[in-house]
Amino acid sequence: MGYKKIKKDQLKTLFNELSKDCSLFVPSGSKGYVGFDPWDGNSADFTEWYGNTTIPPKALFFPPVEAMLRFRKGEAGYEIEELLPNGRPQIVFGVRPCDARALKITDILFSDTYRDPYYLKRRENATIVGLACNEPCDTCFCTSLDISPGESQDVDLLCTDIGDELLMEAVSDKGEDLLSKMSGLSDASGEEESKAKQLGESAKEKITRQIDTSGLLDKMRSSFENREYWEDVSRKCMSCGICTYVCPTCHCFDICDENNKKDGKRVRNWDSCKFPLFTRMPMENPRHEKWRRIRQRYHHKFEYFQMNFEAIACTGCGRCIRECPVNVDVTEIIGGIQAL
Amino acid sequence: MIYQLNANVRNFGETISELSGVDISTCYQCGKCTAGCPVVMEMSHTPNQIMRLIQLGLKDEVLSSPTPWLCASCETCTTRCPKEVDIAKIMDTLRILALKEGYKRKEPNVVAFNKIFLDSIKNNGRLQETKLAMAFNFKTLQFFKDMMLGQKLFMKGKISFSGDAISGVDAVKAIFERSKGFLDKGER
Amino acid sequence: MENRLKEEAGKLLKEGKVDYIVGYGKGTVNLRTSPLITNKEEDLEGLVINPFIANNLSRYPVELKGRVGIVVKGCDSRSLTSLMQDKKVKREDLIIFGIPCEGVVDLKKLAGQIGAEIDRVTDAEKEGENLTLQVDGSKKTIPFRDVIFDKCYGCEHPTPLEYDVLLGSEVTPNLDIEKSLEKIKALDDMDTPERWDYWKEQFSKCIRCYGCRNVCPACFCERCFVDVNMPQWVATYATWQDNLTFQLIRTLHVAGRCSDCGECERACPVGIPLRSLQRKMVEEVKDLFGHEVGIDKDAPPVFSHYEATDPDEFMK
Amino acid sequence: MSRIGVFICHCGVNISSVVDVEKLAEELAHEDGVAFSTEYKYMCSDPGQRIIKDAMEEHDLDGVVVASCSPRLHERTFQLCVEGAGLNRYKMEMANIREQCSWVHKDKEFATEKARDLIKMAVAKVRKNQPFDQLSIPVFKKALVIGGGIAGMQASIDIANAGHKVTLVERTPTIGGRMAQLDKTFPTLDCSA
Amino acid sequence: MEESNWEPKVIGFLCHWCSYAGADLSGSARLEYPHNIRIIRIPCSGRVDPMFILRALQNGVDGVLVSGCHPGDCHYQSGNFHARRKFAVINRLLKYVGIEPERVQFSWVAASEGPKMAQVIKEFVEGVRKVGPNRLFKDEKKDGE
Amino acid sequence: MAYGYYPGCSAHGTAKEYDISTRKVCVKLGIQLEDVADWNCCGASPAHATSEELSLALPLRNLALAEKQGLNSIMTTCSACYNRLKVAHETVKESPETLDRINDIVGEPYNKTLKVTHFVNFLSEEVGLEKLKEKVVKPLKDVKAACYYGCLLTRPPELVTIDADPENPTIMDGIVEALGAEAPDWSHKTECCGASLALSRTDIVVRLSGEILKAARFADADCIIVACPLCYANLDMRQSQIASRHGVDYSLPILFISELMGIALGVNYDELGIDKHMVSAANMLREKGLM
Amino acid sequence: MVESSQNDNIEILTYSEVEEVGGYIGNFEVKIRKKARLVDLEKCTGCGTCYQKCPVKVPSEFDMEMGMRKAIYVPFPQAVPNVPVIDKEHCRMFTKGKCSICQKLCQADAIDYEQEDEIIEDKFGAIVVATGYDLFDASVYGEYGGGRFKDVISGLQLERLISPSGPTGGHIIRPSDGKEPKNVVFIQCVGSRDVEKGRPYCSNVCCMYTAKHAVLLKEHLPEVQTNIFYMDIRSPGKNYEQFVQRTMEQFGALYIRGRVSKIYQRGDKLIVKGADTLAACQVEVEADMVVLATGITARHDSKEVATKLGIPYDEFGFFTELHPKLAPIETVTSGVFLTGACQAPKDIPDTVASASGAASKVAALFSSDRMSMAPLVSTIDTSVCSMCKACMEVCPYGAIQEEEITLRDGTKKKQLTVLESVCHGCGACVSTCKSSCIMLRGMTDEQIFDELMAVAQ
Repeated sequence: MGYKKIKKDQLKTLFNELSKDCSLFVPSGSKGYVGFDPWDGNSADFTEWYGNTTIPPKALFFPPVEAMLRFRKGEAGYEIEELLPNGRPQIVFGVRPCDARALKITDILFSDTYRDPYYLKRRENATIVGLACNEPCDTCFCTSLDISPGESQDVDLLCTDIGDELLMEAVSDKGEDLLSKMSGLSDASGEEESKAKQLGESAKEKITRQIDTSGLLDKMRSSFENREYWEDVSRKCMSCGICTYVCPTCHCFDICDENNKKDGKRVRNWDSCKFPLFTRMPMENPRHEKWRRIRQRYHHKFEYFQMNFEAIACTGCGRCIRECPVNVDVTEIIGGIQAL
Repeated sequence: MIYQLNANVRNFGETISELSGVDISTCYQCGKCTAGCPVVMEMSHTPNQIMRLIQLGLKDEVLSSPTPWLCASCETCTTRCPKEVDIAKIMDTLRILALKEGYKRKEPNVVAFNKIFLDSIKNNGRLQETKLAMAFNFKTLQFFKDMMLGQKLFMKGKISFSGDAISGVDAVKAIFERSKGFLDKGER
Repeated sequence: MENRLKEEAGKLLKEGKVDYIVGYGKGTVNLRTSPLITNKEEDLEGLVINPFIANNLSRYPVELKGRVGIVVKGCDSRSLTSLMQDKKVKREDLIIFGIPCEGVVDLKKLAGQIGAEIDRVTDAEKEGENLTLQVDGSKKTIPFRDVIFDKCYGCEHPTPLEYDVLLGSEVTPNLDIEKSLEKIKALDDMDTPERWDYWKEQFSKCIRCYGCRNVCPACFCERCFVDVNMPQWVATYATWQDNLTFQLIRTLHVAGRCSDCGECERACPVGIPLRSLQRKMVEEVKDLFGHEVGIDKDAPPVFSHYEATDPDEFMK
Repeated sequence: MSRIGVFICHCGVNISSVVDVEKLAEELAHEDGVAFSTEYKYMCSDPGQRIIKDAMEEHDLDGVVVASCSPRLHERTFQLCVEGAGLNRYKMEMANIREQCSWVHKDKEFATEKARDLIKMAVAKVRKNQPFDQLSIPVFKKALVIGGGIAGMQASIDIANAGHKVTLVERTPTIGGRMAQLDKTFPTLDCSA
Repeated sequence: MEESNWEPKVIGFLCHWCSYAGADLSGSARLEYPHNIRIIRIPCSGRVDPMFILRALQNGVDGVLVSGCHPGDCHYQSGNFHARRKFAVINRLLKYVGIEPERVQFSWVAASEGPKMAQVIKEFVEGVRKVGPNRLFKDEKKDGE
Repeated sequence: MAYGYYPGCSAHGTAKEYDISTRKVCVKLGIQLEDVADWNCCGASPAHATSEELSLALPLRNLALAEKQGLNSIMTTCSACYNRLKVAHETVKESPETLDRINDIVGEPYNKTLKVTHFVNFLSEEVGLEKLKEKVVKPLKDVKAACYYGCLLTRPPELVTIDADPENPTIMDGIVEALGAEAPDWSHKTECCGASLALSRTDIVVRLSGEILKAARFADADCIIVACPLCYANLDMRQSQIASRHGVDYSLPILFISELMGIALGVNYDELGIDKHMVSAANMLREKGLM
Repeated sequence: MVESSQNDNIEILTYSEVEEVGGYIGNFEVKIRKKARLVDLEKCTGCGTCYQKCPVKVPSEFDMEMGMRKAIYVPFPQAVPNVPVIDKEHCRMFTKGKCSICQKLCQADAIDYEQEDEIIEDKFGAIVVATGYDLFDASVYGEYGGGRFKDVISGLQLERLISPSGPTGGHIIRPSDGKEPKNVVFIQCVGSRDVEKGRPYCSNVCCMYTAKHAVLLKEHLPEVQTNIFYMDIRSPGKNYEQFVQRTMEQFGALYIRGRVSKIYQRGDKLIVKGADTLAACQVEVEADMVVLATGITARHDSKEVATKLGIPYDEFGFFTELHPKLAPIETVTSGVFLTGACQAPKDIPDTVASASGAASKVAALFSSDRMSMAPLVSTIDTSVCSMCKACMEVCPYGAIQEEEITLRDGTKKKQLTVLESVCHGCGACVSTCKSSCIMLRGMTDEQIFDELMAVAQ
């Protein structure tokens, strides 16, 4: 279908139109942090200021708190009502390439032998509209993980900011479909196409932070028993859950039942391997010490996930580096392992 | 005397309590009010008897008694009552109620005095003592009462027949109009 | 200053007087510093002291086993003293390096002033009343007091009250209480339901990452009450109701311990104005009991004792 | 699931005239964890206690809630009652539906509703009650009597005569108190010394 | 519950030694007070954890009354003094976050003060009635979605 | 600063000399009095015997006017006026609902800011006995002045009393002693003279006033000191009636406290208006060398 | 008195005050301040020379200030112990710094001006509180002269006048002029049944002691006329009513039903203005003497005593029993018992009965060596304790202590523990513990929470 383009000042009209039949999410900073919020009919200027969100798009598919089912004590035992998502189509606009990749990664997990209906139902109904990065942040290191800030195969539709206009390219059938439904578009010229490519290239060059993934699997394995190393790097960690909660690929959750004798619900909520109580057993905590918890997180991302699913559970979005109150830096830790 | 008590025995007392804000059932008849009252020898019912009669619900007996009209409002009873009963306030309430319900005046002079006094204020804003005394004597048909005294006062320059009215008379009149309880149905 | 610190700290490690040095090192993100905790002499070269040393390090000695040499600013030192009152650290286990502090740069404020340029700042220094920045090779000056944390305007003890080595000379307080309490004043001026709606909205954002709790030096419990499940005081998951309840109880728990270091608000990834809660309680505790946090290390914690003359008028 | 018995007392008519005890007994039987529920005229009486003991045996109760007067009055009575039937005394709770319900409220509907809540609260509590053994502490057999007036002197003499040591503390220089000031005492007009 | 026939539901945490006994005394003296209060007996006002108050409010209770012995009269010597410190701060905090001050009340009532207990409960329930049902923690939407 | 002054109706009639001497004395003491403009009658006893609202509204208008005038206190010499003003003030202070109700009736809002005092406690509190002593030029040596307080200055004690002990007030005694006179302890300080029945049941008044005179004579008093026009009216003006009814002519001079002060402070006898009394005080004063 | 002083099991500490009470039933730890008497109890022979020669005269408290005593004195001749005490406030050695007459005269060398207060610490299993009462101070009755009239006296003052060992040697005379009274008025309910004076209760004893006074007065002065103003005659004790009737019938007392409104002096007479509500009239009595039947009030310092002992008191300051019907002697503090008028106005038979009651409670408690106690105390979950020790600081009993344990691997660990017998179960530690690691048995957070939830939903 080729490249299309839309004037940025037309975005508002476009969004209003799109949001008629589906839930549209766009980046917004109205709450004091940046996240994907339902389109409020108003501010479509996110392309101007937005680097990346604080809370990754995973929250739209795997919300921080989700009631899974409701139960009620009836005459003949408990009656159970499953609380599946309503299935309304969603469009998420402005997802960065790294986060789009992250969704692909979590897709693997949630559609493995156990197919998670809550996540997948939302995913199936969602169209991801990507937005290429022209100005990566200084915490970004996606290029180390085979992600390019200017292009993405993980989205359905990719936009590139080329000045006054957004260039659009359908990547998947869903994207094709969406593009065909959009009004106010015009065909893009070849010059504009190449400008987009050029922007992508220059963005790539701006990214200086990196990790070296070559031979990392072996290095990780051998670092497991290196207690001293892990103690050293974990010392400043405060054991909060910020890095895991802002991580686009972290997906650990806890399930608990809330009941008051007669009725109640089962709730799933985010959990973090940084918490001392994480996966606590009846008698003992497998990772009582902080360094064990830190080790767990990096081993999971760079070793276990790779072993199980042949992918590294990190996309170089840099959120964990940016949000950590004490500046624990994944690139530093992985770099340290490589240097061991 | 025989009085008959029926189920409504407490109604009158409750009415009085409500009007006066003084709980009538508090009185335990110690008689301290009577013991200190300066005018008790003129009274047909002593103050504690009045309290008792109210407790017994004997409305007619109470409201036609001269006792409330003889009360000098000196508040000795109220001050010393061990149960903190405001007896003076009850006397006020009885007077107002008796007027309102048109009971026969046992002390007509007192009623007349109060009326003339207030009329004077209503019409002038202030009390004019001379006119008050004259109007009172006229009304109560005691034309020569205190005649000698009046003469002497006149000599001392204490009696004047000119008015001492204020500019806010209308405001004072309005107060009279708006105040509740200022009812006199005349005698029954 | 930096050199003296490196020298003294090195001596302490070498002579075995301390097991760890806790100070600030350069961060991996532009302008930021990061806690530097080490028992190796060679790491001490990385120690820095500059106007970006935001972290409150006083929490670390609670966890570390052994004797600790620690670098503290005014507010941090009061946290540390409060921890002594709570018997979480012992004065004799600490060698305290005090930094007289004229304020710490709030990077969010700085970003607000210079925008994305913040990523390109190559050097930053405090020169007199200004912060001088090198951006893309050119020099840029910003009034220092425009970009420091709100808490710093209300800092009555910028020089640590408790120290062994003072790095530099004492700083006299440069108070602008009004500015420091601006947000609190705005809240005070609201009517009751407005305030509730405000906090309700703020706590709908909370994702319960516990960043606020975990960075807080006054939150030292082995087990936090949120993790108690008999009874389940607070649901483990993040609904605004439980988020708010969690934070209110946390606020009560740290009341009388909070030195207004502002770490909770700085850590919060979703921007909840937590300092507006905590600082308010600092004011209230002072007003009610005349108690100031972290002044006297030998005094009992404010809720472990009482005066017969404590305020009573709110009681019926 | 716990097996709690709920025993609602009428206290003559003290409770039952305001609280619909029959209705409550009927309703509470369906409450979670309640295995048995009944009402009786005087729970504290012998027959009342018998009802509790019998029900404990018959329904194998592991917790007892007595809804009656203030625990300040009869807590011990019922603790001993359940202990007599083989249950630890701390597995009994009382719901105060007299002093704090039927005696202070007139509206029957509301009072009954409140009584139901109070009993439900006691049931909720007793579910988590645990059995405890009594502590045993030594008794130091010496008494202190404060005040050397007639009361203090008489108490001292009686305790001393029972064979125990007494210390009598008097603030003034002499014992005797007020009574020493009296000449004679009524009605016998004895001298007071 | 329907707005029109709403009746406040309030919890009273009463110290066993004073206020609870005071409430018993109100009973013995047949001093009527609003039925809306549900009393939980506690050993001492010092036993009251702020959590009790917040959890009660969060679960839809319309008001919480905490009552202990007068200062200096604590059965356990100092429990109420410690409690008073806590209450003073709770009081300020709740007000600050926008909880109507009428909903949470602290009082000193001695065992002999039956009439005062009745009066305190009466005034408290009236105050709660005035501010209306506790919708503080109510959600507009159901959680989960 | 000026003190609000409420003279009351009698000051313009039967108790002219009280008003005259009060003003003189205040000048001597350096106190500036400012009359409440356009004041109205306080309603005295007929008002509260007729309507509670009236009995509060009439005095409250005066208080509202004084407040409007910018005064922060209001002083009156008449015990009855003081009683009514003070009761009204205290009543509305206690009950905001009553205040609203009465404000509506009066039409002028009263904001409860005034301090309501009687001349006597004004003297002892605002002026002070020490200052009074300093100002005395002619000490009242050998004068035995029985202070008569009556009912309205002391009752009901919780609202109006000017003294710690309403049963045995001594505040006036203190003033009189400051002037150099002797104030004997006597039995009828606070007994009622029957004021409100003065015209309607003169017989009662004559009896009660007679008992007061008798008690004063028993205490060997040279004169009775009053602080109220009504007490004065009964004790002085009715003395001849008492004499004929009781068969005893007490000839006991009745002096207003301001008059006694005037003498001690050196105000000219003629300027005080003492000659307006029915029972002449001239003899007594001459005997004591005060005239 | 003599009986108690001669009993070997009784140790009498006069001129002493309880300073501090700690511990709990069976194990009270008490500090008693033995005030400096300045006279050696052991050496003094009770000869009396010292107080005969002492130059300082002070109104006697014992004689209700109707007579005088010296600065060194024995309150009354039969005092136990019969050893004088020096009143520092008035003794010239202390006011002026010289005198020492008594010391010089004392043959036994018992006077010691240097003597200091002594603190005795002792352990007790039970405490009986018998601190008694104060008489109502009638001076608040301004209408009765407020203490200005010498011949208006209180009942207890009359007792001293009648007493053969009293200031007048049993001769009843008017305090003002020493004349024998002819016409005496008694006023009852002074400081009793008087809401206005803050004493709404009945003092229980005045009706009867007034009747007794009327009888004794008549016996001493056959010419006297007694007039008794009363409201109700309360004589429900055994033989009491007969006694009252005899007072009227045989001893000619005139009972007048009504209160007195005013007393004033006229010459040497007291004019009593009262009412007779039965005759519906005012009564005026020209009396020589008026006796006020002042009521019983709690001791002025009863609240401090209560606080020391941890027992509640009512609005008037009387100590509150555990239950008015079922536990009239026990208090909320186990092991502390009440007797006498510190609890409520009581007459002598009631007082003696309650004293024996308290004694039997003590004896029952002492009947075995150990007693059982409720185990509802705090326990600490040391695995989650963060050792901030806030609980230790708020515990009023010091029941929480630090202990060191040895773990299985041989390492030592410090932790906190609750001493069960010392803990009273107040729960202050529980609510102080921020991480909820202390539990109060029988009143756990969970239980309270469940109770709450049972109503909340």
